[in-house]
Amino acid sequence: MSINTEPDKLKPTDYASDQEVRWCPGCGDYAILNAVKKTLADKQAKKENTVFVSGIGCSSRLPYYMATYGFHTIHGRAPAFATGIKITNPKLDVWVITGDGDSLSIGGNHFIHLFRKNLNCQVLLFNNEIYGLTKGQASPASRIGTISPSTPSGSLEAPISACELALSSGATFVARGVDTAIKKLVPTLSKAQEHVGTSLVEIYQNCIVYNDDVFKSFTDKSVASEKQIHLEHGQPMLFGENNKKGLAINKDYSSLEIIDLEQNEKEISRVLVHDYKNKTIANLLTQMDQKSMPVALGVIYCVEKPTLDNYYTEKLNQHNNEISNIMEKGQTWTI
Amino acid sequence: MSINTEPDKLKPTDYASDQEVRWCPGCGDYAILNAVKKTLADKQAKKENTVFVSGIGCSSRLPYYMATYGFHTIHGRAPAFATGIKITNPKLDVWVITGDGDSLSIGGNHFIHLFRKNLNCQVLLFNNEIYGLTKGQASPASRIGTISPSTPSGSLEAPISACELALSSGATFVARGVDTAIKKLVPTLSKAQEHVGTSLVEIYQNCIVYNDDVFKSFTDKSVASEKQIHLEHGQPMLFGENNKKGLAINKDYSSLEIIDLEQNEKEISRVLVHDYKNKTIANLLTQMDQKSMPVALGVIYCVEKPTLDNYYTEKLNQHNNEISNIMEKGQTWTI
Amino acid sequence: MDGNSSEIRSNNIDDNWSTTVRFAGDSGDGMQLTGGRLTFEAAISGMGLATFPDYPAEIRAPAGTTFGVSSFQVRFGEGLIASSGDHADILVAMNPAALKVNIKEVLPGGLLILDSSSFNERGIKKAGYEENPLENNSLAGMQIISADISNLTIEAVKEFGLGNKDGMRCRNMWTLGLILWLFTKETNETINWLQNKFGKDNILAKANMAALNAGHSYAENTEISSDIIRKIVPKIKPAKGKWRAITGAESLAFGLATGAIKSKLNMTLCSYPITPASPIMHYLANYELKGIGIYQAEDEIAACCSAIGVSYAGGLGVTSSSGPGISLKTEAIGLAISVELPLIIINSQRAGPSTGLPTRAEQSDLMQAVHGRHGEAPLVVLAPKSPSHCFHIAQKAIHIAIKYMTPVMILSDAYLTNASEPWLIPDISGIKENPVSFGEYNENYMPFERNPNTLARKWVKPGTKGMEHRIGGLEKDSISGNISYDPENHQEMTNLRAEKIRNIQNEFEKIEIIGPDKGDLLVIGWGSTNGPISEAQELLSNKGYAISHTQISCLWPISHNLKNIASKFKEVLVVEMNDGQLFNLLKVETMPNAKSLTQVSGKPFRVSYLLDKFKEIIELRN
Amino acid sequence: MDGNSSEIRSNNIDDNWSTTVRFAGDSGDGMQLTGGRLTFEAAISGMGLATFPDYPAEIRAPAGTTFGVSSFQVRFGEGLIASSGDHADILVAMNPAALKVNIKEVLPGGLLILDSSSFNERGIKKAGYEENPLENNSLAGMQIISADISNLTIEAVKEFGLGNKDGMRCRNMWTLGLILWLFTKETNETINWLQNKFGKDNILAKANMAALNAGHSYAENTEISSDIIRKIVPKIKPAKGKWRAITGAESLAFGLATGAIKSKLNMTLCSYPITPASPIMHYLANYELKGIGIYQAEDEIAACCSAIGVSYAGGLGVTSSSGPGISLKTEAIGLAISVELPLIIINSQRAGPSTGLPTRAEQSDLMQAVHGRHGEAPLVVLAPKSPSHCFHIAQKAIHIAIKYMTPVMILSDAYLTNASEPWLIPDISGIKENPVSFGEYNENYMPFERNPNTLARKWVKPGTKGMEHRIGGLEKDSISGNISYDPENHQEMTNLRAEKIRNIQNEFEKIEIIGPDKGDLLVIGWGSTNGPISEAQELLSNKGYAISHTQISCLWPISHNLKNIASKFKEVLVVEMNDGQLFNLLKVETMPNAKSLTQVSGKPFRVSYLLDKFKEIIELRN
Ligand SMILES: Cc1ncc(C[n+]2csc(CCOP(=O)(O)OP(=O)(O)O)c2C)c(N)n1
Ligand SMILES: Cc1ncc(C[n+]2csc(CCOP(=O)(O)OP(=O)(O)O)c2C)c(N)n1
Ligand code: SF4
Ligand code: SF4
Ligand SMILES: [Mg+2]
Ligand SMILES: [Mg+2]
Repeated sequence: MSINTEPDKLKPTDYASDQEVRWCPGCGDYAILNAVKKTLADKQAKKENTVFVSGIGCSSRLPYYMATYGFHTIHGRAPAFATGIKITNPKLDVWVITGDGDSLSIGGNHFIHLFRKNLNCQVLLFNNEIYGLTKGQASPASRIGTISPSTPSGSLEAPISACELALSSGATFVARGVDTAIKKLVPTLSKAQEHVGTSLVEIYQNCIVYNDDVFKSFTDKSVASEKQIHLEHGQPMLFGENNKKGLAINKDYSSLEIIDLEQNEKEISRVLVHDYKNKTIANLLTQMDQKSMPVALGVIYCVEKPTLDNYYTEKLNQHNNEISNIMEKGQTWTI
Repeated sequence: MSINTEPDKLKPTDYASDQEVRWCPGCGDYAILNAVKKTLADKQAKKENTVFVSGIGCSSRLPYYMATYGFHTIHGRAPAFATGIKITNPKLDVWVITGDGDSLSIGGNHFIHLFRKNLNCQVLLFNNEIYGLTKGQASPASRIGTISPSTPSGSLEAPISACELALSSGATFVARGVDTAIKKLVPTLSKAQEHVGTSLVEIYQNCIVYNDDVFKSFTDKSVASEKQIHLEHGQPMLFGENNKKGLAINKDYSSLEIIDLEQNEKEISRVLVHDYKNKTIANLLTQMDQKSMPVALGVIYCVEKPTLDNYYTEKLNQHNNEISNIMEKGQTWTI
Repeated sequence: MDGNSSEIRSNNIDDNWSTTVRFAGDSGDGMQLTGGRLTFEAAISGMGLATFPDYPAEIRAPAGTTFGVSSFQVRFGEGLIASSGDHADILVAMNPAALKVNIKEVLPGGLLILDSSSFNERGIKKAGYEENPLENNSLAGMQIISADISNLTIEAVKEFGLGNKDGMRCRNMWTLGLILWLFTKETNETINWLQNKFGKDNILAKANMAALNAGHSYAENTEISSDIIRKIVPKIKPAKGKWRAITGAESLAFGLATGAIKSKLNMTLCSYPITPASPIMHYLANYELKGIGIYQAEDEIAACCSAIGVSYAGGLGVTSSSGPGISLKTEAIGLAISVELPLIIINSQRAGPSTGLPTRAEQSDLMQAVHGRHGEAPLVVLAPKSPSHCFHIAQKAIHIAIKYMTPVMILSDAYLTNASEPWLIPDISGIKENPVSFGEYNENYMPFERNPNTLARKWVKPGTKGMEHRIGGLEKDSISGNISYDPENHQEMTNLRAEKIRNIQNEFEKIEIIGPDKGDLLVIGWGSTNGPISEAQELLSNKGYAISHTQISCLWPISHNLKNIASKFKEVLVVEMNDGQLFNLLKVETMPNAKSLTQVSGKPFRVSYLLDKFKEIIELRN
Repeated sequence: MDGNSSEIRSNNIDDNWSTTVRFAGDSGDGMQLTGGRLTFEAAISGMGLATFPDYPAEIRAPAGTTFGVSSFQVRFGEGLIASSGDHADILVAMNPAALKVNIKEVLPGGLLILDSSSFNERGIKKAGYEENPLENNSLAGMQIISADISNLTIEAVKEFGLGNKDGMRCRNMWTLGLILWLFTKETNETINWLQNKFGKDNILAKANMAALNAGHSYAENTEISSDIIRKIVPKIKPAKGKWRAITGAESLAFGLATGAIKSKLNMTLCSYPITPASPIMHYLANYELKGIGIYQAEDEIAACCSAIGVSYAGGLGVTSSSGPGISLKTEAIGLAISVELPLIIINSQRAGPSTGLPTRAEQSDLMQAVHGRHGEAPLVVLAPKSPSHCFHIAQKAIHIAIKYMTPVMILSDAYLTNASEPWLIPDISGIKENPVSFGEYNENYMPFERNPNTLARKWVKPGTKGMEHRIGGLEKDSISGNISYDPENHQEMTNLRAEKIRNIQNEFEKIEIIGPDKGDLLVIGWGSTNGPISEAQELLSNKGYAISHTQISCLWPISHNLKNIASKFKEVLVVEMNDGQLFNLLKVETMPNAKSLTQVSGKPFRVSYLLDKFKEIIELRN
């Protein structure tokens, strides 16, 4: 914590606190932690101006491992703490760290209202589709049929999509990444940090203990190119080996479909060009069925809107009244 | 409360309790109360099997005025009570009565999870875009700039759309109505009741005291035909005088646009036919800007999915174990 | 034990002149405004006064029905005026429903002022009367001024072209005119006010003035029954300076703002609307004071968490609510205690349990304030005793929260929130500045090292270079603040948290007692019961009873001094609007032999009731 | 006042033979399973026993680190075995980290069983040792069996083609074999169990059997130091019947289910995961009992509200959580009190405040349970005192909730949840049925009319024709249940709600005392402190001290009988794992002169510590 010994250029490891990292060996959280440190180092972020705010869960322990400011709060409420912090000091760079249980179950209300208010901060949602810390119960992100201690014969309820929910709540930045795909994740985190407004990055995170390999169907190296589409603004939505597949909208606009360009070369014109300002397409991208379609990664949606912290502090700056004047307003009498 | 004197055919007034209705004179809630009673009478609903469950707010007082079962619970939590009721007795016809503050502010989490779980019940959201009962503060449904006791220089935050939020949460039935348009509202309520799953009916309700005329721009008789579109499944999306206007999707699918058929008769082919199973279009219908576009009313979205109460009770019916057997499972020893 | 079942007798407040006027009508009748004007007239005469508006329910209701009636009571006079009056000497009832709801609040022999035109068949039926109360014998013993106020007013304003509907709106001014006459007051002050409000030549100003004068001259002219004695308002000399009326909610808002300003902190009140706490948020929103804002959150949990976030970032976080909302903040308050950050929590108590009676006052959240969290989670609980005292308590709360790095809960209530009293506007520049000294760079910084005197840890805000650290709700090492699962450390931290709060009693060493240091009876109260208790104490004291009174401001920690003070009295009685909560706390802390007097009706104690009970205890003992 | 700072001396439990074995290793080392097997072996010998698993934190951690160590302690022997042992006689440590974390739990002169192969440089460093503890003098005075368990096991299972990794998984069986030998036990029971578990010819069964036998014969063959005395397990005769081990969580699950079944109600446990409450939900989910389900809600507020919905609809609503979640349920519980519906709330207490120490036991939520709601909102608070007692308390809670139409809170804790003891499986058919009689059609039905004896209103469920009515959280007329703003009615309802709960003390009239009716010291405890207190009481009693013990099950309302009972003792001491919460309640309710003994370290009391304190008080007094 010495102020003087700070190196000229901060390396990722300079962002590590002195606390031992206590996740299960093999947990995807390690990779994300590294990606976060790398992102900060890339930006040479000031440690003192960086704040990690988290709820409760395995993922929410992350702040302890950062050499920045950190606040490990209570379950599901990190967005509310972040709001208080940013309206008090909008210069702080606030990262909300949360899990699928933390943000989509108990914290659902604060999650949607954060997007509605568009607080300028980043939300990293570690989605392992399970409650890790409490030993593996099904979460609102778990697939139907998930076997867990509370759903021994399989979960009944349909999962909720963080990205879709965020979009409908007014989110201005929605992106996705994969824990171990650190090369793709770092630029995504970087863009999230640069975005002015609430940035959601949903990160598929493998919980090796309670939900191992749940994302294997698209993260496994052998299938990754066929089952992932990496979106770039202004670029056609191509994926697969040699980019021989593309995404198009279907006839009744109800979903996206895959065009096999090898077989139908001409249909290239139907392939969508990614416009991250288009909410309809963003919605469809987040709604793609993992079985039949690729998973959309990278920046799915990004628009600009006024932010709450800016609004709030601008308004506060206009407050000019002196208390003594206000006290004397209205009916007074002098004796 | 006499059991024997029940008339052969129940009239709307037979569904009224003996309690005096205590809303402000001129409040839109009166009209909705009448529509509800009429819907029940149309269906000859059994009073004893009908339960109104509400949160807190002016609107949430409705259960007291019904001669059915009623539970006026706590602020924002009615969906959770409804869940307990339906999984215990799925035969009950449960109506959740809520306001925009009740369901979109404090109750946001239960609201989204109700749709996710698809409990078989109706949610009537009385949207007056204000907190009525607490004397008029801006709610999450209030437009930007709303002047209220807590936002004396106008509210800052963007409003949230109940229907859009419901759609992204997995809603299976989303509809809209207007308080005083009782002729249209009753059939909509009726369909909501018939739908198996969670049915949301957002009802624009005028709060004459704290937010008077906020919906005038499309409910006023003089503009109603130009500013409202009444959706019918399978019918083209036409509106305006003599149905001379239609809705089409724009080129980049980012929003709907109005086609003036008087000027471009040929473009009729572009006018969408309402398919209430199409979520993309449903989303666009709920996102239309009230200033430039008509307001979509009637059943916007309707699909079938398994319901939580059905799932739960089916599962419960499969439970066959006797406690004495379970106690003896595992390691035992006899002395 | 029920103050309301005591019968109505004389006001018993006989030593000094005072009078209580109650205005009642539909919410559209302008009764709050009329009451406010009379209050002001009394205030500029330099009298003591206390007012209280009384709303029956949260929502408006059809005109003329009993549940639509709202009222406003003002009491003024010489000497100590701390309560707004047990019963009214004069009741103004603009319609039968207003009469029906309020008649039980009027003294026998009191004066009723009624608008006879509203006592028609329709009005009587709407109010739920079987027959016209003016025509059967039900008002026997009352003095009655029954005038056709509606028509007299319409007549008076006709010349300004106002229709019946707008004309009717001036009925309250007509009535005020009549009442001013009763108190031998002229109309000129109100006329000035009307002209200021609407502009001199405005038609509404003119119409209201005409109605006011019409009421005044109606009274002046012989029409009023000659046995109604006009009350003469005495002239009194209070402290010199600029005065205004203040409600508890305004006073809290002013106090919070002043405390923040003097600490050189930006402040944000994070709240969610609820009756009766909302006015504090509304006032602060309206003031637009430098560095002071409000943030309306999506719910009470978010409000509390945001307020903690504000403090974490180096601002002053304040959160306000009432029962149901305070219950929801429980978990978050526990975190604030665990991470030891300043936080002000305001609970405007209302009658419970659950939704209860949202507009009524009660003091039944004390135990929750002190003990209502999971784990050993102590904080400081303060209670203002009057509208003007709110100003001091808010500042004191901020002072303690910062000095000790702790949440402080302020227990106000529905009565204090809305009740008003005259207030000598303080000279803000005379209040001492006490800027917070945030932790700056220090090589050996340990986040949970404590100031040995206060046991407070250092407040270090993000943005401070070289001081980066992590905090959270898991148990922390007592020095480094790192997560610690060590059993001994947990014991030590539990002890430290308790001791830190216990020590705060030093801030409240001086306990003010009204009356002698020893005697027959010490009455202990807290919060808004101060009004009725002090009046009852003064009256008995004047009559020679050895009775004293202390209204304690700090409910947690309980001062050890209290025990010494109480030991000098033969009897100790704890008076409160709950089932004996402070009484139980005191039993544990200091005085096993105290007695308890309680009331849970959602209404304030009546002075007369207290008087009887106090006498009874003293006399039994002697 | 800190039980942990007392020095480690002899176990002091000298009258009867008992021994305590502690197993420690990485979570992958199968220590819980090994401990469970030893427990079973003790159980079938008919011994008294108590077990307790100890997890340091909520998440797993890298192998070989101190924060990754989990352990399991079992104590068994003759006579009263109510606690799982102050210190271990034998510690099995599978690696250096396990040794480091647990060595302070072992008696001087105790036996250490270590896997020498793990004490290599890497393992020692990972554990944070500066040097090899086997090589410096730090274990002086201990008996040590240090065997190369890893290699011996791998050797033993090689023939089944298991690789090193899978082979290592059998280390626990090797160790168990050695321990069985120490207690002069054969391996046949465990071999049967392995064959049942995996199938007779399964390769894993064979490998594990081979490892087990290898450990046993390793010990049998001269390799073990001859000064290690083999302990001989005595044969004891407990009650006849079928026995099993039971944890508090299982016992609560069984008790709830039994209570619901006997009331002929469908039951739903509505919950949200949290440590240490989740196991109750997991058990019930797994049982798939007729008419009994669980519902995992989106948060604790929803869980509580859904449970109320279940009861409203005519089922039995149960909700379970721990500190943070219980705090969130506060508001909803207030509604259940206001509408007077049955509801069971289970709080598995953990160390607080805030997130605190999630896996550690504490009793610091008592005050919150009793007083933690806004408004006057009384309910019933019960506490089981041992794993098997949970079964009875759950049934009793249901009985009271239904009979009195009230929420009942059960205070369990992290210790009770996981601790186990032998349990004579009850004959369910022998438990009396007590079907609920729901309100049927009645012309004069008034929703808040009460049974004059219990003051309970009638339970009428939707679907009942002709009985349609409305309930809610606003104050209700004391008969009709319609909204009432009447002050006198509010006072009456407040009194009725309080009286109804106060009367429930009749259900707990008989207070069981262990020891004489009068004497020098009465120790009052509640909940999981029962184990250590009863053992300390028995030991002192055997030595002639006039000490008695009562462990109270009903914490609210407090029985008036307690006062009479306590008055016959010279001293009364309240023992609890908090800062004196029951002590404070008792001071208010009954006995101002009691003393308090507390501990807030997240760990259970040690018997030896209690013994000393009890003696001290008695001797000072005499
Ligand atoms: C109020 C409250 N309720 C419940 C818990 C228990 N709890 C801790 S973390 C958690 C869920 C964790 O799941 P997730 O957010 O997905 O994080 P992960 O562990 O999977 O990273 C729960 C239920 C708590 N700490 N506080
Ligand atoms: C926990 C809690 N917080 C706050 C309140 C206060 N409150 C009552 S109703 C309400 C909002 C009402 O708004 P809405 O749901 O839109 O209903 P409306 O009155 O407009 O019909 C609020 C904030 C409460 N009763 N309980
Ligand atoms: S339980 Fe799962 S999410 Fe948690 S640390 Fe272990 S692997 Fe990671
Ligand atoms: S305040 Fe508004 S919403 Fe409430 S009853 Fe009055 S008009 Fe209706
Ligand atoms: Mg998770
Ligand atoms: Mg509203």
